[in-house]
Amino acid sequence: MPAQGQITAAALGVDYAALSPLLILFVGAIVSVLVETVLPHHRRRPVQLVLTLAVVVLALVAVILRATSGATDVVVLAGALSVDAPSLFLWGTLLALAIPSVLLLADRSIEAGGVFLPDPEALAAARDRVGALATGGSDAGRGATGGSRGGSSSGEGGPAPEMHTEVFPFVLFALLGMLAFCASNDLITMFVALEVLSLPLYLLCGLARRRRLLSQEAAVKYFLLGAFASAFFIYGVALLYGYAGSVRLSDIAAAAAGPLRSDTLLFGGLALIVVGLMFKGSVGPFHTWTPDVYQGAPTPVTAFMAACTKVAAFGAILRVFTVAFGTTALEWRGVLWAVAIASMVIGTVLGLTQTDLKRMVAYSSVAHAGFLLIGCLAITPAGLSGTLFYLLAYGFTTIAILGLVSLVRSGDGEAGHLSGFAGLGQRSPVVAGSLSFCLLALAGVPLTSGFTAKFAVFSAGLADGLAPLVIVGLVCSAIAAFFYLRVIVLMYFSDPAPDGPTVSLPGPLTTVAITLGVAVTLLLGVLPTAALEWAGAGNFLG
Amino acid sequence: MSALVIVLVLLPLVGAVVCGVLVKGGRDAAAKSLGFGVSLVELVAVAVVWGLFDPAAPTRFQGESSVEWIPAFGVSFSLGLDGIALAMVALLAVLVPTVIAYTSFTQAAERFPDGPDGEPRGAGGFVALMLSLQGVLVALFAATDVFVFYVMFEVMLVPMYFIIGRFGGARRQYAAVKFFLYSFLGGLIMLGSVIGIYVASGTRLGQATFDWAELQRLAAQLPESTQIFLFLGFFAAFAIKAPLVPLHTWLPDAGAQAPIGGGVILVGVLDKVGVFGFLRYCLPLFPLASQTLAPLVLVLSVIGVLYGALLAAMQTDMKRFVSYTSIAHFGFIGLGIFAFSQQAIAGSALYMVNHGISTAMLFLVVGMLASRGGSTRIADYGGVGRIAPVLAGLFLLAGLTTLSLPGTNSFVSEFLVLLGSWPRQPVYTVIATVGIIFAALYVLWVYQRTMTGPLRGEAVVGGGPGAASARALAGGPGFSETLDPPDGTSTTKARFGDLSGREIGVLAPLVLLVFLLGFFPQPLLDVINPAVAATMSEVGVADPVGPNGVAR
Amino acid sequence: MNPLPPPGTPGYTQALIADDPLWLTIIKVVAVFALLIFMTLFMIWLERKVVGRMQQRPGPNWNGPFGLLQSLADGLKLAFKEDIRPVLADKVVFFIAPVLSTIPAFVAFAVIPLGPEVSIFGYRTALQVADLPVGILVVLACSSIGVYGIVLAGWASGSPYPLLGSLRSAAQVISYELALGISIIGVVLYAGSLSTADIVSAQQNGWYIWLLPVSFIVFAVSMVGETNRAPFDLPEAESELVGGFHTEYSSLKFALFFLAEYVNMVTLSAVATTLFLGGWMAPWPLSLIPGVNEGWLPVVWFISKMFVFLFVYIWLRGTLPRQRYDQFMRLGWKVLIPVSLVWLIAIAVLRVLRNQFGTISAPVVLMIGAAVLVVAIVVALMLPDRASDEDEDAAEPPVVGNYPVPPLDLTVPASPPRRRRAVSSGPAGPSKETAAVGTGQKEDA
Amino acid sequence: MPGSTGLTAYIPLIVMFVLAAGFAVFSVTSAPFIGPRRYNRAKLDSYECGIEPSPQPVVGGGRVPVAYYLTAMMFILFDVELVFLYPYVLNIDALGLFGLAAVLVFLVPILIAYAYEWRRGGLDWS
Amino acid sequence: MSPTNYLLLSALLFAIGTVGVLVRRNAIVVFMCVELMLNATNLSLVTFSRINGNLDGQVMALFVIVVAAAEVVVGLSIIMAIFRTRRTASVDDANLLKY
Repeated sequence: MPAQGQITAAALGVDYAALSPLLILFVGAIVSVLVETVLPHHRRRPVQLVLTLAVVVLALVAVILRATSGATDVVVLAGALSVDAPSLFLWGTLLALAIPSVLLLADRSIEAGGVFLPDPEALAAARDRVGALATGGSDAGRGATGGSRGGSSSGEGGPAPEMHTEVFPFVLFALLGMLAFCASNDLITMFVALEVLSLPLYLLCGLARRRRLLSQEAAVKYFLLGAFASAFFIYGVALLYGYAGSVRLSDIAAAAAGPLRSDTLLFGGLALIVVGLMFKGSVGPFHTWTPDVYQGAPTPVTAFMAACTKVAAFGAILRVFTVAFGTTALEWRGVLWAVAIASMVIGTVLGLTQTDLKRMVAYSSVAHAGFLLIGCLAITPAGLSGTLFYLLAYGFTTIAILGLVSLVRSGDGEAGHLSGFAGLGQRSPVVAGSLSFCLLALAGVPLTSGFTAKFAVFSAGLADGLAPLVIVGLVCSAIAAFFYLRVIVLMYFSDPAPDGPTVSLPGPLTTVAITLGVAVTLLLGVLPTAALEWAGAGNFLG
Repeated sequence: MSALVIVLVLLPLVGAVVCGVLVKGGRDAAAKSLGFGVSLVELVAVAVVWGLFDPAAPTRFQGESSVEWIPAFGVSFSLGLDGIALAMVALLAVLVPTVIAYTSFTQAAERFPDGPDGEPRGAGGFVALMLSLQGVLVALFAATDVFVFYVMFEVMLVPMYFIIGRFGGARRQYAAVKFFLYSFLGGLIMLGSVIGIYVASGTRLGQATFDWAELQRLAAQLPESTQIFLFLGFFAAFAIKAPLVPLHTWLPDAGAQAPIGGGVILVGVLDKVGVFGFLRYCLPLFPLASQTLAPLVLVLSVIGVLYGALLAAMQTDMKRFVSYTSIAHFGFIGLGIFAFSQQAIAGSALYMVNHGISTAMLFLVVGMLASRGGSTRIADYGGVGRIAPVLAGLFLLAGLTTLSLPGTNSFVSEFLVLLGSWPRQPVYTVIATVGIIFAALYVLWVYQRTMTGPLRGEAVVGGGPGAASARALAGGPGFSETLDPPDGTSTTKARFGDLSGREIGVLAPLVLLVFLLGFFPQPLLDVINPAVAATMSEVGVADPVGPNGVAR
Repeated sequence: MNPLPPPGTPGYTQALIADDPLWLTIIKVVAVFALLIFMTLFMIWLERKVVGRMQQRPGPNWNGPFGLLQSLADGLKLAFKEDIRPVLADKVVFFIAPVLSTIPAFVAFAVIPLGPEVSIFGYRTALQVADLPVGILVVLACSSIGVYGIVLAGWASGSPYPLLGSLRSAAQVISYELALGISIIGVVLYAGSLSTADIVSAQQNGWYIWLLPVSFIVFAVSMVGETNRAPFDLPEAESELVGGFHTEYSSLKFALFFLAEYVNMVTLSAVATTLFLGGWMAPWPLSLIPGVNEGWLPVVWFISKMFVFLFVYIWLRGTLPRQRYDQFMRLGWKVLIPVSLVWLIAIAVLRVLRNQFGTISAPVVLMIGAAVLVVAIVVALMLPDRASDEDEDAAEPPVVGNYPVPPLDLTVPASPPRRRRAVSSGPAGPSKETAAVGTGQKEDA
Repeated sequence: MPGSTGLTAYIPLIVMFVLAAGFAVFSVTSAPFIGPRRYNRAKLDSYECGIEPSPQPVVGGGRVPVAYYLTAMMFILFDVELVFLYPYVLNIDALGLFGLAAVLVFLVPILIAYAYEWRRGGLDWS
Repeated sequence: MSPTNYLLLSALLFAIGTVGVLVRRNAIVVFMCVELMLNATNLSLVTFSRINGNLDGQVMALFVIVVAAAEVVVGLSIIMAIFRTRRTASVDDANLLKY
């Protein structure tokens, strides 16, 4: 074969420095699978935990180094990925959010063996040990932990049974997909990344140890609807390919700006792509999976999913809107106004009627998706930085909330129902205080990150002429405040039910995760400057 | 002086944190004492600031300081006091120690709802919340950055929410949530305008900013249509907070369910934020819109005067009664502000202070009565004057200052408002004057029903709900007074007696202020007037009243 | 029409065949069809005869000379048997299944080159029905589609044995197809083309059986698995499944399955010949004779090579017992696939390295390949069969709590002896604990 | 160019298909007419070695053991792998070292996953 | 034959798949409908590739195939997990979905 056909790394634009976070995650995920393969069962969890955290931290360090080094924005891998300032911010956000998520996933203090399907034999063995101990007269110790009957939430009956450690490689792969998703510079890469991030999440959803059927049903639901949405996405990609002859975002923009072509293909493709993206971001009328999945999935997974998926999805939405369709914004923005309004209204109104805290968080996430969409629709640098900041703020708050929710437990697992939170302020002031704080952050009370974020997004929206959307957003925020307040009211002003759920003492992992979430929520509320500056550091690279 | 202003903000906040820690450690008594001490120190500090304040200074704000906060949004943490703000801060500084003293140290301190252990909640937590509220409010009044003002506007809801929700009456949850939601909704609407003016400043000044002075300069450039939208956003929040009539429904609930101390601050100071906002933000920032929309506000204010008075007269609950009187008074203040004359505005500003004092006094007296009888229903009391003459006398005094009897503090302000409003808005002024008559009616009627006549009412003589607290107060003067009716068929024995020394001590400073400001309001007016004059010039309306007090 | 590329270069045959008029195509198709039918009949006879000889008995010897017409007689007899369709069967699918399994068997043979360029009625053409740029993929595709016939046959019968047989068959075919596909990749790598004619012409200087011995072995083994032939005839294992997927079939439908199986054998033998034995080219000593690879003669070479494979088929059936299913799957998944994958990686790496860094002689290639293979196999064998029982999920505990769960026939693990003693000894106290532990067992699920 | 003949190269395949299909369909359709028809209830039941058939739920509704699903899933994964290998080996010389590296990056994770599957007993037929 | 016809066919298949997903309640059938949608997309991609005269579309179709395969694997494993929990291997019971 002639030599001119030779393809090299340089020709394809493999910039290892720019790609290093992705490469670290990829190698980490592979090694993680190897660990699963090679190590015996009882040694996997600590190794996996350390490995996963190390990989995530390393990738985060790589992102930060890249961001602070002032390296120029590049398009790498033959135009597949764009490593620009927003990408780096999103990557940093995702990786930072991944740390508390992983900690929550790995925790075993709340439930013996963690929330994931443990090995049944180890479980049986642990149960036997607990049983034997109970006979030995240590029942008082277990009685003290409250209503947690049996060995379910007390680990003192010997080493706790092991968890399914596959969650760690799943998380790493999902993260890899998310990173690629929000940095993809062409639609097919975006599609593949979408799947890489989705597939592990589908599986993670179905791994709950308790209420397994609910969890698995959530997984099926998430999977089928997710596959449905990604089918829409790829059909949209096909149409846009037909329109522009290329799936690179910048080429689509160029084609749209060029001579007249079939608008049917352009806007049909855009609509279908938007359906897929909105689904992932659980926006508006495409949210149907959100409540069920949030509720059914194991809570740490819900935390990971709620925080990180949203970041990735909105990162991609921002990029698609700005880079590929920025030139035609005037023509399609009206439709998305409706979507944003629908999302805000649906999230708030249905959120009012929820009695399960996780479902409530789900609907709240739908409402927040609407707010985020305001920032995305303002195709300005302010909109971009506002949305980015919002994602960071929202992610940490959500993780903290879900981490706190996982602490409140009744005899058969988490007490998701609102009534379980009655009087929490008296029984566990710290948990109740943190939860209140985070809920206020979701409501957008000043001095929390939620306020700063909302302010950033709304001001960007207003500056770009989205005044009606901003007004709807403000009204919805006010209505939504009602259901956040209801929880606070329950916690502080109601008397606890005598046989109500107990609050587990979180182990170090969960404690760190929750503390991180609350601290960032406060920090971004009081001193948001650094994050805001990073978020506004630059624009997309076409 | 700027350092002192910062101290004014930080001192109560630090005190609140320390008190909170003490309460957590179970040292309720220490928390109460410390809190009281902190509030006294704050009072002294305010006095020093007052002393340093120069009414003749050329600048609008004094003691200014500014720290960069969020440069990305052009936000800096800027503080500075003008006369009106200083008056409000001073009012707050007087009321907070009074309230803390009342709540913590008087025998009649109200019984807070039960805590988790079945015991009533101690007052330490209340004190901590009160101090934090004070800190936030001082920052709010002193803010010279719209963003900081907005943040404080929302944040002040949180301690108040917990004061009502944790320490309030039977329906405290409902009231607390209603209070929070109304205010929060208003705040969010205001947020829309805050963002709007921020964006407008970005497009017109080239650099988006929140600095009050910059935005005031912007006012000249903004077209009226924009001004109206932005004005309405601010107005909605302030009207809810003030409250103006259609948006007032949260106040009677909150006022009635809040603990007495909370009610004092809520009605006395916190609600003043609304009218303060009119003066500080609506008028200077949106002068054209203010003038265009003045009739709207005037109509609402006058309706408030009459409606509040009528409803006050019809109340059966004393705390709700106090709340409704306040609604009427806020109507007067609104009228004064939007009459656009030097006298009226000064009168309104003065009214803000005076109303705080008189309402506080009324609330405290009601609280003292209620702690004896265990009820706040008017119908549960009768002939209290016989067994508790001091209480009755102070109740009467509080009532008289509420109805603005000449010689009391409120008279001066009300007179100024009416005098200043007359030349520009004679119709509204006349209608509002009718409100004065109503005021006399409702105050005296309530006094007559509860304080005069023979001993009667469940709370006074029967086995009413206050039996337990009455026992605690046994031994007070007049407790054992027995009245033998002429026919000798029955013996009526009151269950409680007159005010204790401490209670009188709590009320004494307020009584002093009532008369001091009633006869000698000039020092306060001296402080207020420059700010009022500045506001007038910012609105750009000629003063219809000449320097000699005669209409041009 | 495109100008013909020079003979011997890739694509020559394609261009040649593309010029065929339709009548010539039809003639070729009919000829190939007839050849396959004939081969089937002959193979049945041959199989019975050879197996008979191996078992010291004469085999069919009644119909025609040496019993040669035995298969024909059998086929005719089948045609006159009753056509039964069970009541539970799915009517349409039961009808379609045999058709579906027959067609691909024939179609796959269309891409096999039987000989070089010849002249038929004055037309220059190649002895091949169709030469496609993706020729070898057609073979793979057809063998995959054939599975549908089997699966649907089992499914549509509405009967347990056929269903199990069809499932087994499907699992078997797909398992072995992987190894088959990977081994073909080796050939494609060296030939540089997917066209069968090009692959044959690429073997002018040496058959791939010598160059790619591992691929050949894997292919040969997978081939037997693909065709469901002994010792891998598990889908029709008479002793276990009565007859597998075609239990419920009778008459000509059954005959079609039978036909398809034998045609598949013939086809795969032809493919193996094409890929590894140089197709229609004469074997080594004969190839020295000039002219031996021209004209119609190569057909002879091709068919004789094919018969080598076919004989091995029969030989296997005559000598080897049927494998157990788990053994069979293990061979496929744990030996053939990893071996062929590692082998493929090895030859790809060598190929690239040789291109980049000069030549490496073929023996070295072979040696390295063999070494890698040995290492791979050793590693594979050293891995324990199963990590341990710890990952077994069979004993999953029941589902918790208040979520409605269908009643499950689960056994609660027996209480450990110590506690049982405690229960029996203490009348009041321990019984409470037992209750607690009991609920714990339920909730821990 | 090999592909220049376009779809005409497939005509022989279609002819072959038609012939085979004709033959098969003819066989299947003619069978009922050629053969005898002798009704017997037992003949129409599903065959279970002569014993009375146990009631079957529906057509093809038999239970499919889980292991078959597992095999199917594994097949899909590896088959897709093959899809990528065919184009690669055809262009192996043009793609050079980088192509090899890329393919190895593709293959090694698959092999690791395969090892994982192996260790976890996914390849054992139970 | 005009390539537009292929596009129409693809749109039709996609629509059929969409309707199937929305109408059917059996997890496996829904899943198959999704696969149908993906394959309809492939048809579009290849057709557009022909129309546009570049090979990107065909490459994308390959990607889609791979993704579809991965989806199949994940989907089947989730469905299998449900069957295991419910102690049944029958596909017919996969009627959990009531969305």
